[in-house]
Amino acid sequence: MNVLNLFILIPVLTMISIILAKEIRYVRVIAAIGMGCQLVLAAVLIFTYLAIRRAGNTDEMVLTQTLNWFPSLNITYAIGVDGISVAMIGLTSIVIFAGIFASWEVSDLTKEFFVSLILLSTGVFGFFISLDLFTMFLFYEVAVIPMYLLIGIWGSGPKEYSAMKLTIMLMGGSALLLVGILGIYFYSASDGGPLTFNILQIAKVHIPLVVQKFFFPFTFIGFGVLGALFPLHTWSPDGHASAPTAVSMLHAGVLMKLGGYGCFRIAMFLLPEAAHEMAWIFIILTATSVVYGAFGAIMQKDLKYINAYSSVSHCGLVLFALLMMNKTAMDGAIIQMISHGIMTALFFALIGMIYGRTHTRYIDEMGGLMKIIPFLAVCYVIGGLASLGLPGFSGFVAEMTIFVGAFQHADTFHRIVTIVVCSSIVITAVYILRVIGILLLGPIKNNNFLSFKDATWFEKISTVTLIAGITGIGLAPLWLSNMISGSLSHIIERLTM
Amino acid sequence: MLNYGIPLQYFLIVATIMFFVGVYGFLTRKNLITILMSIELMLNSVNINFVAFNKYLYPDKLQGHFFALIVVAVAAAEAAVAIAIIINIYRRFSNINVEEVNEMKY
Amino acid sequence: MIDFSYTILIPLIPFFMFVFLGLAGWKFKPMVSGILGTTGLFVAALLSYYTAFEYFFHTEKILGAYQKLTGFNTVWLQLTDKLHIDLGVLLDPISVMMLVVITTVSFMVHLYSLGYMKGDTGFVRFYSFLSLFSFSMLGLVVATNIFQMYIFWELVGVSSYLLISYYYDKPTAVAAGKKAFIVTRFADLGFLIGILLLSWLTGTFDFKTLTGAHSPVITQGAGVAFMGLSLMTWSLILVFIGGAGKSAMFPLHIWLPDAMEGPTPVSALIHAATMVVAGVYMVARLFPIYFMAPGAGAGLEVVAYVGAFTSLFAAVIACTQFDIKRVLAYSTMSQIGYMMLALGVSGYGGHEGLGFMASMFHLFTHAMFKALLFLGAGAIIHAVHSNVMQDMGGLRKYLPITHITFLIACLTIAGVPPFSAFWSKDEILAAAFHHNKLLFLVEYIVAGLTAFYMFRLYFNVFWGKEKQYHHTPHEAPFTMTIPLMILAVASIFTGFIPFSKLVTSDGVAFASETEMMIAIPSVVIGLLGIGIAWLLYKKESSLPDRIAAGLGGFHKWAYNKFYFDEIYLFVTKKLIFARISRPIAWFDRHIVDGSMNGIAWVTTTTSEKIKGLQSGQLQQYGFVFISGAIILALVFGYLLIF
Amino acid sequence: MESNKLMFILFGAMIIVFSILSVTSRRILRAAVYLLLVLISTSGLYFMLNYQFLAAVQLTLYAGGIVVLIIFSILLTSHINERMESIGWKKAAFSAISVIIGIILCCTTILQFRFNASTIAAKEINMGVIGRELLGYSQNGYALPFEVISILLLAAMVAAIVVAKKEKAS
Amino acid sequence: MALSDFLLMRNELLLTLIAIIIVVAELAFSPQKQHKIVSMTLWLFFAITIAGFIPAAKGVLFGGMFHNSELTILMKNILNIAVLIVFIQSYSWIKKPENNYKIAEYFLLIVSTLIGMNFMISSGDFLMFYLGLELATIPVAALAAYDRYKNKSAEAGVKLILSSALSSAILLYGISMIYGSTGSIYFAEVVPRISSNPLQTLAFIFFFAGMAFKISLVPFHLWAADVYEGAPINITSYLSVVSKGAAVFIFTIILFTVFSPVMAMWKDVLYIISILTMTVGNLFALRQQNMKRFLAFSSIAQAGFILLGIIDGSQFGMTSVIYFVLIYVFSNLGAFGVVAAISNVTGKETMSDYNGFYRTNPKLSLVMMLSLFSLAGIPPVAGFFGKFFLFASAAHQGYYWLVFIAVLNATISLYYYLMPVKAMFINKSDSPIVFFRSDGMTRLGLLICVAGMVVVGFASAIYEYIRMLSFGG
Repeated sequence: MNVLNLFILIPVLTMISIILAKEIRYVRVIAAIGMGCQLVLAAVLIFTYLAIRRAGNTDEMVLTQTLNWFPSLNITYAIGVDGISVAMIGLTSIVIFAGIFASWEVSDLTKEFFVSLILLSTGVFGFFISLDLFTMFLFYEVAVIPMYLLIGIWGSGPKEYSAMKLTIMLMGGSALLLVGILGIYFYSASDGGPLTFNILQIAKVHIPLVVQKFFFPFTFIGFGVLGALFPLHTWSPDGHASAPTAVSMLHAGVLMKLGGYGCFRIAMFLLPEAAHEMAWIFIILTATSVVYGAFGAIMQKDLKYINAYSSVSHCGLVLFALLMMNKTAMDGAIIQMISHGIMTALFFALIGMIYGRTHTRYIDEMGGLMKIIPFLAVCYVIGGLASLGLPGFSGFVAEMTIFVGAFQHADTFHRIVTIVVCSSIVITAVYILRVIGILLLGPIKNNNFLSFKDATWFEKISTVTLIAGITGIGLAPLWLSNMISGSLSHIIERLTM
Repeated sequence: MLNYGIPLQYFLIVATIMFFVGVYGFLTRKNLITILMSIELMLNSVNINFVAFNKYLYPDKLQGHFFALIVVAVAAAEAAVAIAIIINIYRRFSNINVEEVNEMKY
Repeated sequence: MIDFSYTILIPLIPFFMFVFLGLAGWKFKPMVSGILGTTGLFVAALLSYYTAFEYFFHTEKILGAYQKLTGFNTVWLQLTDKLHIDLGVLLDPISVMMLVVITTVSFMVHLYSLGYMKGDTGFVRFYSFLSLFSFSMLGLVVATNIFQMYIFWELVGVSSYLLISYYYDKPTAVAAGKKAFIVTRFADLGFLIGILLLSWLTGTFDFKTLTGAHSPVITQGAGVAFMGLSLMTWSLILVFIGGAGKSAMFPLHIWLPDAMEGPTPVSALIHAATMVVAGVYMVARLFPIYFMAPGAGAGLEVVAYVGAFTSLFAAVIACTQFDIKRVLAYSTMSQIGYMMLALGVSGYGGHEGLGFMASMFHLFTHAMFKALLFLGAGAIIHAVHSNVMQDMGGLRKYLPITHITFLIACLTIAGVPPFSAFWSKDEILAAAFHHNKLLFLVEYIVAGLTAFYMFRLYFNVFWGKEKQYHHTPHEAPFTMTIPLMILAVASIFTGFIPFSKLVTSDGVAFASETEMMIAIPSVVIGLLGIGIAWLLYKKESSLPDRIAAGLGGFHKWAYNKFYFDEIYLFVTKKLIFARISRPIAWFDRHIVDGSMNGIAWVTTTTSEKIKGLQSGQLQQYGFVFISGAIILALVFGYLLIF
Repeated sequence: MESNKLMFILFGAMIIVFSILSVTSRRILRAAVYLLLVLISTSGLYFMLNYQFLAAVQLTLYAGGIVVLIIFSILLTSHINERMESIGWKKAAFSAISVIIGIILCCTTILQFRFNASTIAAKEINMGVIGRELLGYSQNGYALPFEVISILLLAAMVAAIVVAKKEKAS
Repeated sequence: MALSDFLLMRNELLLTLIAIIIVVAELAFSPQKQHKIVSMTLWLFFAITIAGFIPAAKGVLFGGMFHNSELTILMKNILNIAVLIVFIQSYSWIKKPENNYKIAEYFLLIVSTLIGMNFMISSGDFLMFYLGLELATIPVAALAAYDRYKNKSAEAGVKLILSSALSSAILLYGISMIYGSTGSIYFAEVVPRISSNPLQTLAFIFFFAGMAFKISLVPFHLWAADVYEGAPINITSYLSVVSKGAAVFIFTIILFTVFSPVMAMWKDVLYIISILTMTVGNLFALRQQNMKRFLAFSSIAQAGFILLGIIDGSQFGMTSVIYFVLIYVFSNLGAFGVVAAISNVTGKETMSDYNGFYRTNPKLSLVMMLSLFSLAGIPPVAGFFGKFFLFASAAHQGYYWLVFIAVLNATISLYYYLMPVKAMFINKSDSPIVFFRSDGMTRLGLLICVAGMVVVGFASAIYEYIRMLSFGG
């Protein structure tokens, strides 16, 4: 059996076991074991993939499998991976693994919480392994909808409002996307072949430019909403602020990456000419996103808002880099997705842990946490440094790849925008250091805080896993970069067609 | 030979006017029973259409004729049920003013 | 050929120390960790000396020139087909010299800190950060390519941040760290864009390719592109902005005085001897391209003028300050200004490269005597628990070793022969004199000012009236005094190292002689400065205050550092925060988000408004029904013809 | 010929006038009577067209059955002399406009259309033919509708009962 | 007529047989034993539903008045299943003492309307179509007024019977014009003579209005909400699922066959109407607090989505429509089933009563959630597939802007479908509905719905089967 199927099967089995679990305390153990398996499996997949490539296989996708599903519409269950999806799967399994541990102490409706969480991750895994637009879309929606319950039930603050807003906006995005997908499908026979949902087959077809230009905005914006494309990002601050820890982690860490992934795997890859023609609009939007998000973060008082705006900025960078449409920039975009995924998950995990102790997320009400909970504080500093693009952490690798790649563009417009975007590294430093300064350093503001305990063992597992991810990529990025760029060449080839 | 000196359209126009007078009744009468009566007017006008068409245009078959016949029967059934329900309304609301039968709205 | 691959160990040893102490250091007694860190640096220092020895005396020269040797190189990240970021060790005269400087000073500081930081709660943290810094700085100087330099550039920045904010419960320290990081980060943006531009023009990051004397890449991007300068020039100016930030050149200097909030050994290591000269080092590293790229002369002009101005500016401020570390900080700025100026006025090759050589020479000597000054200041602070001159006086009795070493350092910086700085400063003045008389004049005045403010400091602290001390000041422990003595010796004798034979712009040795024309006046003005200081500060008197009052506005201006902090504060708080960031935050919440909520509002309001359609009136239903049918029939029967 | 025209004008006028009266009269019982007159006139038209059977059905079932039913229910629910409240002018006006537009629309449409007058000989209509067709099960046989309408009538009967009948003692 | 001819009509005949048995049983059983009719009918109906799946021949009876094909059998089977579920769900309600004296009537009326629908679907001419339609409508009015002692129920009855009479009058007028202009009432003979002259357009619009009334398309939908709210819940679910489903089937068939010559015209009509229907249905549904009324508007909006499939006018479109109706049966009945279960036990029908429901009755809440998700088109439940194919059908014709508006509407609809979910799962309540154990039949009914919602989506064989039987206009 194809190993990829396990990525769906394991979560499903985990969910079933959780539902059947007799006692609440088994629930999280089962979840941890299940997602642990998933993590191991992801590692296995990475090695398998690298081995396959080393063996000289240069197919666009490997480990493919196709099952007919709705034969009359040519809908198939088609799976397969390339370096990019392998990387994204790796990211997902790290984040969900850490997420399980970060939500170890969920006490209200525990079973339901873990089931929803794992259902969400099933959707994400499914999305990344799908090669068929239909199944991809299906998994996409599976990934989005549990969010509503997760935020609504286990969230905090104006959770109903945020949950609804998030769900509606994302579903609005998927509405656009649906139009795009249908358009692509019905023009997939432009060369006389059969209609198909299969990405690889569509990629061989030349869709007329007029058609491409009609559907490209639908598809790109559709995914862009999830990727926090300015000005459709506003679900993100509210959503993240209200979401429980693990959900913020998964959402910012993984779900937002679905947007970026979809943008190039579907919008740009399948509609390349339109992508070329219309990129400038989105380049301006994403560049705005990058700078705007960073500036927006400076003045926030709520930790989660800061991180949410920072996510807007970072995810904007992802889309920006994708639109640069050269190998290096896109390579950087993918690394940025992974890097930001882990990093922001770390942030949200830590914010959750801090909130669990202080019961406030307003930085003005906290101070001097370094003295009280040094472990978490140090982790936060590490996350912060990674976020501002310090070498040795993944953020730097990603950003530099993006900047260098984007700057290689022959067009002056692109280079000027790149310079604008570069300025975000300063602004990022400003808000990160501001938070660190106020939150962690300085004198202790509230003496009640003195009674806090530092991280528990499960919190340590959660954060250490993520930090390992950040530094692992940050110190030795070459293998990842090669894995991704190897797979990008097919896409670039089509984009520059 | 067949038109009796009267064009088909005359029948149709009479029927149409009758139909819309029925509609007018439906839209304006306050008493539920009068509304039902308006409906009977409409059904009746349709029957004139059927019969006239049948007679003038397709006299070789009796389709319109039988259609009208069936419509009469259906109208009777409909009226029976409607009246039963109206009486029920009368029991519940103590009157049968259509404007007061509006517990459910918006 | 000698295999230099072991040189990779020089940065790696501190790195492992950092990781080890960071993760496991808290398991040992603090002192054990400290000694471990110190030992690591000691080994690194020995390796550096060995490397220097091997490099300068045992490698083969080609055409009499020291070669750029790659001790170690590995591809870290492949960006494009041509561009790749490597990590490696590049050995050439300046990098080898820097290895020596860094490991020496760092080792001294490690050693010194064993005493100075004793008993501090964050002792282990301190050592692990010191190791991190040493690693980063070593990585920076041995960079084989400009991107590696940038990587370590960022890392030294963050280590500096961490060490400045070392006393993290002190708000001023936190603020100072933040300021240092952000200002340098801003400068780094210029550096980064410069790198992007440079690599785009030349298609390479590699220093060897970039700075090869006859490298074809140098001529890339020569055409005038923007505001009268070529792209290449712009890229070099942008890169220089990065250097200016790190080296606290005007107007990016504001972080350095504040950085004195960090522990004094840190100031000595990072903010005096090593990191702050990174900018100078970078310009030196790229010197060939600065000099040779067509039209890039403007870049060097910028370097020279910025350097000169900063040195004067900082010297003036230094004369007015009372915090001894701040005086030293401004002095550092001033001295780095010298180095920058020297690079700016330098030519390339042989005697033309005098400025280059002088700059490096001064960098070297400055590292020694400035580290000594800071460590001495640390010893003073250690003794009196205060930073401010007014709290000090007559300390020469209590701190004999400190006193002597401090005096040596002061004489050195004042340019009194035969102390080392005399030689190096003399070369700089000579280079400036041959290049640009105006710049020479500025530097000449600065030399006098330097002597004045240093001896103002010296007399205030060690002479003058004794103050009321909480407890009798006592001499520092030997772990602190030993480094002082070693550095004092170095300050005296390093001036005799024949730099023009070893570290030159093109690697070829040339003969340099002391130009009496310049040397004698400079010594004279130095002595003049000392003399004035002696008059004013030897005894407690009201004379200085009166002079200050006489200078009026200017003194106040200088005392307040020309209000640069206020300007920055205005720009950040009032402009960026209040005029950009806050409005954006507001805009996002109210306009962007508001329009999303507005859509929802419109929907629900419409829903509310049209509820009358469903009035519960049967006849209205009928009316809608009939009208609907009629309208549809009208539209499709008559208006739209099929 | 003339008599036919005359009859048509008579019946047509009666139909229109009485239907209008039927929907405007404020005395409900009179309205019912007007309805009855309309129905009778309609059956007159059927007679005129030689559809005697249908006319008879119209008279008995419609005029005789339904109207009587209606009159009973009127008696059950209203006072005989009760005058209904007048209707709001808005409602009347809107309805009238809509209805008039409808009439104009339908009439013009009908008048526009060219109906092809049949040249085929008319089918002889007598009770035999009607009976045969009503029970025929080939084309133009109406056995199936005939059966289905019986179900409909049964259902309608039950429906009326279920709404109207009183609860049994239980 | 041979015996085999009767086999073609087996569904109708068997249903008639049941009707007769019910009548006989009512007469035979003493008042105390009337409730036995319930299980009896259930079993009989179950048997019929199963029998429906026996393959039958294709054929035409009564000179073209009655058509039977695998497609019509499929449609009838779908309706049978729906009615079976309705019966199962009404088990506990009909057994309540206050309904004891009218049990037989309930079943008889439903069965007779079902007979009407079957004839309607199988009809080959306008007469049978009309008759079937009336047979399917008139008794329902009585059912709507079934709770005689409730004002709302009475009101629902009168609103339904009078508006349906109005609509059938208009429809008849349309049919009469079609007859007049084509000379036949047989579908097969009408087709070649249909063109888009004003009279036939007018006739079509009037005919369409009548059908739109049944399917509750805007602006012919206004009765629906009031009737749905007033009628007893099980009748409402019957109305919203079975009645509507049957009307959709025959509407599709007639459009695809009779009116295929004027397809361009009716596509435009449907274009406008579907946008109106979705939008208005959604906008009204947003504000509803009463669950039945809420579901009423939701089912209006759903009708708008169904039009997206019909508008395709091809085999694909018909497949999507039938497939969607099948899914809709399970989803809507699931939702109504839960509402009914709650209402039967507690009498509560308002959304705010549902606050905190999950914590007391998790299983019912989950069923409700799944049903609502299915209605909203959220995977992995079948509604997603149904909606997707509907959208695809419209896109098939290049109506991308229509699809766009539709998906936006689907997003709005998601908002209100989440409202009950929010009430049940998120909102806290001081006095939530206490835990109750619903009886076996209710649970069985819901189980079937859930199974249907899960299976129909993933089992593509069902879709392929429907596709095989469908045809294009």
